[in-house]
Amino acid sequence: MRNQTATQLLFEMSQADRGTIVFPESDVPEVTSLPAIDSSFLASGPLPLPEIAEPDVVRHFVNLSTLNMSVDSHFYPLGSCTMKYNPKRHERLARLPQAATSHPYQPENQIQGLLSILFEMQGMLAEISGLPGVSLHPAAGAQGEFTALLTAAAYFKDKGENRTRVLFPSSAHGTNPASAALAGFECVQLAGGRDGFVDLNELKSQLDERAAVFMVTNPNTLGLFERDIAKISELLHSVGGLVYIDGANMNAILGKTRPGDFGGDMMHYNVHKTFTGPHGAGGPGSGPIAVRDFLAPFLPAPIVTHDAVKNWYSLSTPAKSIGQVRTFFGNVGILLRGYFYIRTLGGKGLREASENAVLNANYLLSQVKDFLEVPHGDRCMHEFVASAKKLKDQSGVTTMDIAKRLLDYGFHAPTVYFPLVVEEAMMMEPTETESLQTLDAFAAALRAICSEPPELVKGAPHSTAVCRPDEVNAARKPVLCWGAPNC
Amino acid sequence: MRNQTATQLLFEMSQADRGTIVFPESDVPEVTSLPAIDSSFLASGPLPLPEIAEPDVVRHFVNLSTLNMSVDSHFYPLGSCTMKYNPKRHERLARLPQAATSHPYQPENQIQGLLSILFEMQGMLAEISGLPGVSLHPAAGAQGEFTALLTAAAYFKDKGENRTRVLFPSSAHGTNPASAALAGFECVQLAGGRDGFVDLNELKSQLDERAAVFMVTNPNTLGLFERDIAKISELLHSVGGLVYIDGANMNAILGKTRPGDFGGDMMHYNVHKTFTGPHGAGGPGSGPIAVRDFLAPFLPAPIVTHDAVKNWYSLSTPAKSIGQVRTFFGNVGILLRGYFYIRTLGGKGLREASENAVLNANYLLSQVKDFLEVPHGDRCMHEFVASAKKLKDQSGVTTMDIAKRLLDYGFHAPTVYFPLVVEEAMMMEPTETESLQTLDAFAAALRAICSEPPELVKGAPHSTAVCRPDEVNAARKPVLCWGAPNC
Amino acid sequence: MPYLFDTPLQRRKMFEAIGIQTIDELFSQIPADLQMKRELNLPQPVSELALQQEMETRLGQGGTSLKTCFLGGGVYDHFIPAVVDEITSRGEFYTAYTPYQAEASQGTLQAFYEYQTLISQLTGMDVSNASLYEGGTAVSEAVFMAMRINGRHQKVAFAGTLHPEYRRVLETYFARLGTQLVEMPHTNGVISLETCKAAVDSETTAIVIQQPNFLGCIEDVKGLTEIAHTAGALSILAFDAVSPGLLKKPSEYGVDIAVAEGQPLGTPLQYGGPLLGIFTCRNEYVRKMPGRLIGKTVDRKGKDCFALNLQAREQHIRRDKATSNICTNQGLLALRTTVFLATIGPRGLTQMATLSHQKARYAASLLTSIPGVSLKFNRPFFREFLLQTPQPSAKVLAALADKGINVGPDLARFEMTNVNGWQNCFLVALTEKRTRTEIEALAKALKEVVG
Amino acid sequence: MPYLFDTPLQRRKMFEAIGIQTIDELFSQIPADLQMKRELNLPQPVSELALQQEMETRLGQGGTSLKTCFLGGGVYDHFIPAVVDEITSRGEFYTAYTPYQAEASQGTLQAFYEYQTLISQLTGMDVSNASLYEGGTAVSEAVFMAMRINGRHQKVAFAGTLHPEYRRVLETYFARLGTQLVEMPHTNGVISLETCKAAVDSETTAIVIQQPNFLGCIEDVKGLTEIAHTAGALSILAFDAVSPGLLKKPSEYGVDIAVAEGQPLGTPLQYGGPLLGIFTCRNEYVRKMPGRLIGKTVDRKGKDCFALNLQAREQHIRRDKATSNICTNQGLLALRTTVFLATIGPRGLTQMATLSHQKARYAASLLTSIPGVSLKFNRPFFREFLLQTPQPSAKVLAALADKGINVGPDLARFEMTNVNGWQNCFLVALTEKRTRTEIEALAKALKEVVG
Ligand SMILES: Cc1ncc(COP(=O)(O)O)c(C=O)c1O
Ligand SMILES: Cc1ncc(COP(=O)(O)O)c(C=O)c1O
Repeated sequence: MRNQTATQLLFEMSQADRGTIVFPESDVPEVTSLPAIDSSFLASGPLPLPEIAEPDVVRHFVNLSTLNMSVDSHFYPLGSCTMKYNPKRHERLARLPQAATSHPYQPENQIQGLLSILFEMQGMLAEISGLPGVSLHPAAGAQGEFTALLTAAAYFKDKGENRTRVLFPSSAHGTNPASAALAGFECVQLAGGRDGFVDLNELKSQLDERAAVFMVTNPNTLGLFERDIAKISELLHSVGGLVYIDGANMNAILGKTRPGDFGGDMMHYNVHKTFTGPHGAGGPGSGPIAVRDFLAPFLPAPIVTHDAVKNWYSLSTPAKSIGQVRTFFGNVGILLRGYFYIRTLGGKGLREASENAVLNANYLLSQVKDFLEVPHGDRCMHEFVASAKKLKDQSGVTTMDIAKRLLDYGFHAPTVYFPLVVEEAMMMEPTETESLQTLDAFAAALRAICSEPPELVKGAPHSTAVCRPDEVNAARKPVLCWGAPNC
Repeated sequence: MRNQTATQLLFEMSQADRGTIVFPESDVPEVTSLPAIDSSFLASGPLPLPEIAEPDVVRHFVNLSTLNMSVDSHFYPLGSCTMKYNPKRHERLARLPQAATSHPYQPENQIQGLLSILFEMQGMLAEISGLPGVSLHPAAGAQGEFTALLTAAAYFKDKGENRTRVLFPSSAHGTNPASAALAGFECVQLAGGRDGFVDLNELKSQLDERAAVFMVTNPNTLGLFERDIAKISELLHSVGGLVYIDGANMNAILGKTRPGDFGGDMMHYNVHKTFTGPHGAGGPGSGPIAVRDFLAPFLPAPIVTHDAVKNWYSLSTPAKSIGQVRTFFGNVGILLRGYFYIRTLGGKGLREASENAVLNANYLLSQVKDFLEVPHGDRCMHEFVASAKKLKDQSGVTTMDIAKRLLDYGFHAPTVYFPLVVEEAMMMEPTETESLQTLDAFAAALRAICSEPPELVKGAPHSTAVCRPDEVNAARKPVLCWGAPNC
Repeated sequence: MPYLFDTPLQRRKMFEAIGIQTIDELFSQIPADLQMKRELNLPQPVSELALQQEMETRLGQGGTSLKTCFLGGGVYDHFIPAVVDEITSRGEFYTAYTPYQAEASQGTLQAFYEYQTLISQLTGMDVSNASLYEGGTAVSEAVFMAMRINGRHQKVAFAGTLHPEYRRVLETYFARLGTQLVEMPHTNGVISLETCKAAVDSETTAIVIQQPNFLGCIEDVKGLTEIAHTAGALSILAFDAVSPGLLKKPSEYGVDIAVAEGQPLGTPLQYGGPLLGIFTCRNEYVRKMPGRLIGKTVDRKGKDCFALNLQAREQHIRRDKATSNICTNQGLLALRTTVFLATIGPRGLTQMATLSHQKARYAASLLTSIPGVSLKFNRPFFREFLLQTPQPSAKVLAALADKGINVGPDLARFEMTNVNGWQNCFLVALTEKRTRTEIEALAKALKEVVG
Repeated sequence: MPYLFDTPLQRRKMFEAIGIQTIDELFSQIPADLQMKRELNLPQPVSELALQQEMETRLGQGGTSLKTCFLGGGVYDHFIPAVVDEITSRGEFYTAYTPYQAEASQGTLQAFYEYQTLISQLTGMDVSNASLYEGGTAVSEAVFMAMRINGRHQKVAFAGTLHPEYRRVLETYFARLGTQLVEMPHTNGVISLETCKAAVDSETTAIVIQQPNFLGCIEDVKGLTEIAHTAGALSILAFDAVSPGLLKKPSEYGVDIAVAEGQPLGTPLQYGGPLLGIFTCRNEYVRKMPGRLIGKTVDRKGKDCFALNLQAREQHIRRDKATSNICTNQGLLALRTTVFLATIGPRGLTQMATLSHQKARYAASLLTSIPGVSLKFNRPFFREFLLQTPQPSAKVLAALADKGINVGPDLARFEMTNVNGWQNCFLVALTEKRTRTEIEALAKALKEVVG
């Protein structure tokens, strides 16, 4: 039932002179009294945008959408991404007038409702992290990292210290080093122990007065809780450094343990992961950060404060703020969805969510470990990393082949080849919003694939619109724009 | 990428004791002072409804939806159904508070906005039909027919006449006789001429003082304008009968000619066809009727009246009203979409819509007539009826086979085996909201199919989830309910 | 015009292919003297922006959104989870036609098969069709069906406690057919078995009763049904679609046909339309049923699938012998109810019914404690009750509306002379949405109005 | 909790499979002394109904919906056709992740490829990426990119007429890196070529200018760009995303990197986030670009298809050498803009820009006819202009807000000392949505306020 005509490129569907009128005629008189724009600044002609009638626009995108897998349509165990269900009620509530249509320069007295919610959100994120200073400002996790590192830098500068190095284990997500570099730090990567944990001796050997921040994801990207996290934090603090917790995996520990309690000084949340902000096929996200009290004065502006006497909410700038890392307050639309989620679950509900996320992950692990190697043991937190190395050695079937073949079975693939410390890595995060039936069906598919004829698996996917785009040649001469000379 | 687990039946997905809490706890105290319901009237236990968690409900229906063809996703040239684009702006506007949440027993002063729009709608439908008396009450076209016939009956009764017969050509839609029978009339079907038009002599021969109403679709179900319609009306009027125009095909003549002008006394609109009310996979519709002034006093209640002095809108009951044929005012949600459409196009736009509908139909006809027989000539109105009879005689490929094969090409099938007067009928109505590219692609597909190996076509569809459900055995022992003893 | 496709170039191409110079040639079929010589006299076309700005002023306020809604009488202000809107607004559902081509409509067909099953589970009845227009027409269609079953066309005995609009529809449908509509008058709010015995005889095709009835009272449906059956008549019940969450389901009373207005299960009020006609019956009557039916079957490869079933009953085949003239039905609303029930589940429905009941009892207790205000009938009720006040209800309700509270309908609206003192009586309906604060505000307001 | 799945029975099954008795065993990895001994101290869970009722009171009013919005300063109250919401609310788009598995993401990938092309058509620039966070970060990312291109890290020359929040972001990003941010002060509302010449030297990596600038005035971007180029610096332009509908597009000025806030093209205001960072540049710089890029390619069967391209630039491969740290970007908003531009087309964009311009001119003519009120700079503007009044703007705007009209921002909000009399200056922005009536109401109101 695929509709080929509708999935041509917009530009191929375009017909000159559609003559669609979109807006009303002007209802105001021409003004001649004011200086006019010099013709040398005016557009030479209309833009070369496509001309398509509304019905074909709709049909085009509706058909495109069906070429996607998504949480709404498929199991999506993409490790480290927490592809949990995005409650529809959030979408409805986010459309309420004050949420959807407030202008960032609107007077505070018109948006007290919104500000009060953002203020509550700051408090809730402080409670969940055990870190009192919260900024909702950063646009996503990566910007949260960057912002927190700038905050740390300002703190050290304020103390008259010049710390130049940021450290992280080799299992760290790419954004950690990238953010550190962006913030002007020297990056030091630790090999880490075989067992997947931070090697304390190695860490010690790298710690001195140059050490600014140690960035660690906890639970780490292998789905393991850094058992020595308290020690790690002691070590850092002993040399005057700080510990940054990458919160991408918070879905494993909500209400079970808190970064502030296990020694973290700073962290970011990914509201679009842990708190159901829809991923939107690549964003938007929201990456609020939480920090210890002594770091709070350096947080970016603006933050929401509440005058309990006047019961008045307003924006303010922390005393020694690093400034702004983006325009306006933050990704309010996503923050609200996170707020709705936390309000829906409450403390008990969040804990149960994490417990079920961990239960689902461990159950899935128990169902695959007999035919897929899981290098780091029989227990995990909310996700685990399997490896197809054995299979590859035996039959040549790689993690990528398995990932592609899963699509034929109606499942999205796990995260592949990350973390880099595991060969042929397959990082599986089922999340708590998947049923036992789905987990069983997925495990059965994996099992079947592992014993399918290699050539069948290596030829996968067979049921999708396309099969294995050539990325190598694509990178040699990139075609990034339709109709451009180079395209 | 089909997701098999998600498209099981809800009842197979159900798990006892999900324990989902949907509503808040009661916030009111128990009341003991009032008489309590006797236990003999209380439910014995909870209902056997399925228990499914919200995320799986969403995934279930999202996946089911992708098993449908629809106007939003595919070309849908279903003759007689006017599957034109359903503007998204209508859906947004229909969600406005007064439109979506008004209670039928709400005081008039709270819904003046809505009533004023319904009043305008009455006027616009009167203008488009050339018939001054309008009732927005009927729920769909068929109920419009029934209501109009009751109106006619009341009119005759009031005149002291006892007319018992309703006549219609054999090309009439099934609802015409069905509605006539429901209204207590005797049905007289006319064979009609070979050329597809009403045979005047045959009609004359059937007309006498028993004749109440002649029901005719114009343009008729062959896509031809009844050239003798004025004569037909004269004949009916000469024996004191009335002419009913089935307005299902109004999309061909908006602003070009009007039932009231070509001799119709009564008609119904299908707002869900001509005026873009979405078909909703089988409804809801809306079937307003328009009648001549002398029939207006008999229209059903309620209608909206306007007191120009007080500028006040209110509901009223015509003097000799037949009463109500349904509860409350009518299918307001659909009427509003029709209103939005008429407001968007205006008089000129409606005429252009009909012109383009007719243009598209004639163009499609011109592209298929060299390989598909079109028994009733090279010109049509908004639709035409082709026949696969020749093909069937030659290769055994039937209209049904072609219809099924079209699905493989990504097109919905035309209306098949209707009207009954054409063998192997294929009724094609492209509508005005389809582009030339789409029409060409569809014609090319039809052409290709007609020269494909018969066994390939007879085996179609090949790309759909299922192929040719067995309807014969299904009818022998119907399975209409999951889990029922007989299922 | 935003939906216009063909560009001048394309138009020329099409004209050539057809062999015409002007568009008018295509309309030459229409006799010249019948063609319009002028443009239709309609408002000038408006852009999406302008229309939206206009409609926001004309429809942006009102509805039940601003006032508190205690309105009942067949449709109610129940909560609708966001999931219902999300699913039913998918174009694949709402822009498809009736599922004639099964292979291109399995989504719709399975959803409607699930609807039929859910309604059977809700009612306990063997079979549900895929929907009728709304509750009122469902009642009349049920009577036609009863006539087809027992061949009695002379009489129908209907409860005086039936929704007055259902009654009007009955009268409109059967006036012409010479069928005698026998009213069973109520005794203190309900139909007594004696009254029923007296009304039903060997010419009666069916009794038509409502549970809870229009006055809010609970009828002895079982007893009345037995009387009908002994007289060889069928028992047709119009039930409150939410009631099976708390009360017995229709099948437990032994009725033959059970119908309902399905709006409370996931459909917005929309000023009373479109709604959902729920229609169910016993297995043995399935071939006499009106409306569309979806059946499970197998395809050529033996795969389970779904298709329209028993179409032989329908108008496009049986023509004037069809079991009904209905063609377009209420598909999208059947889908809404399917998603609604799947989302709230059995517990949700029980909660919904129980909360509505508890809040109704609380409201009644507060309101009847106001001097001069009393329950018209001192009987148990489900979620709606008839209140009597010293003043004419028209006045009372208007005064309450001015205080931002909508209550009713009042019996004066229907001139329900079959209830004495009807001018001073009105209904009060509760749903799970009404909060204690709102209920207490109502009590306070009514006190001010009548006091 | 509505999203909880496992039933007691299923739980037992899972416990057995894993080999545990209690859920706590799974958390034994967490040292006991680090585990929480109490429940998180958060509000009690609320049902969908209760949350909705609460939010309708807290968020149901306000926004730009009740007052008339003449607010500008980077984001604007433009019209968004219903099609945009309809498409972007499809779960297949908004609940998918970044298109890592190309075969399961062709819908997203093609849409983003179309986005990149549409943005190239809008700007005339060779390449667009698939989005950055928003306009402010896009400016800073552009400067980083310029440094990668010409290796100059010492100086950036930015216009004093740059959006003050863009400026703040620049300061935050580069404060630590010792890069010198050289302000080019404006002369009567724009940057003079002389000022630019004086500010740019062989250490300058790029100039950063805005068109129209924050004060509403139109800069000589071509001239400034030439100066930058002669000094071997790049020209970075932040442009108004709607302006190419009326004004020259960035490429026509010869700039090297053009960025914009994409919000006006189909994204609701949402109190300033999420927004859309538009980022474009010349072909030769593509491998130095930040952010994700979608490329057209062929699959194994030679079929055209789409996939992420040049990922080697990104953090998950290049780690600390990446061209940016951005991972999650603004996908859904890029989709909104894609659908928006496809829906309104070239004519629509021209109309949108022209209407905004005409209405701005009409508003300016009315407002400046009020005694004491004048254009701060007597220069041509696009759709936003800086007004000066006798009183402090903070007071004036508050008074207007009380009359139901929002205008601004005022320069006092940013302490923009680089404009003299800044305390009395504020911006007035117009879009196609503002009607003549609203504009005249504004003039009337302002007259009352200042008079
Ligand atoms: C472990 C980890 N850290 C950081 C990030 C970056 O977060 P974001 O994509 O929100 O910028 C991610 C997201 O992929 C992640 O998985
Ligand atoms: C010619 C004709 N008449 C009447 C009808 C019945 O209209 P409705 O389905 O709205 O009841 C139809 C719809 O299929 C039709 O095509």
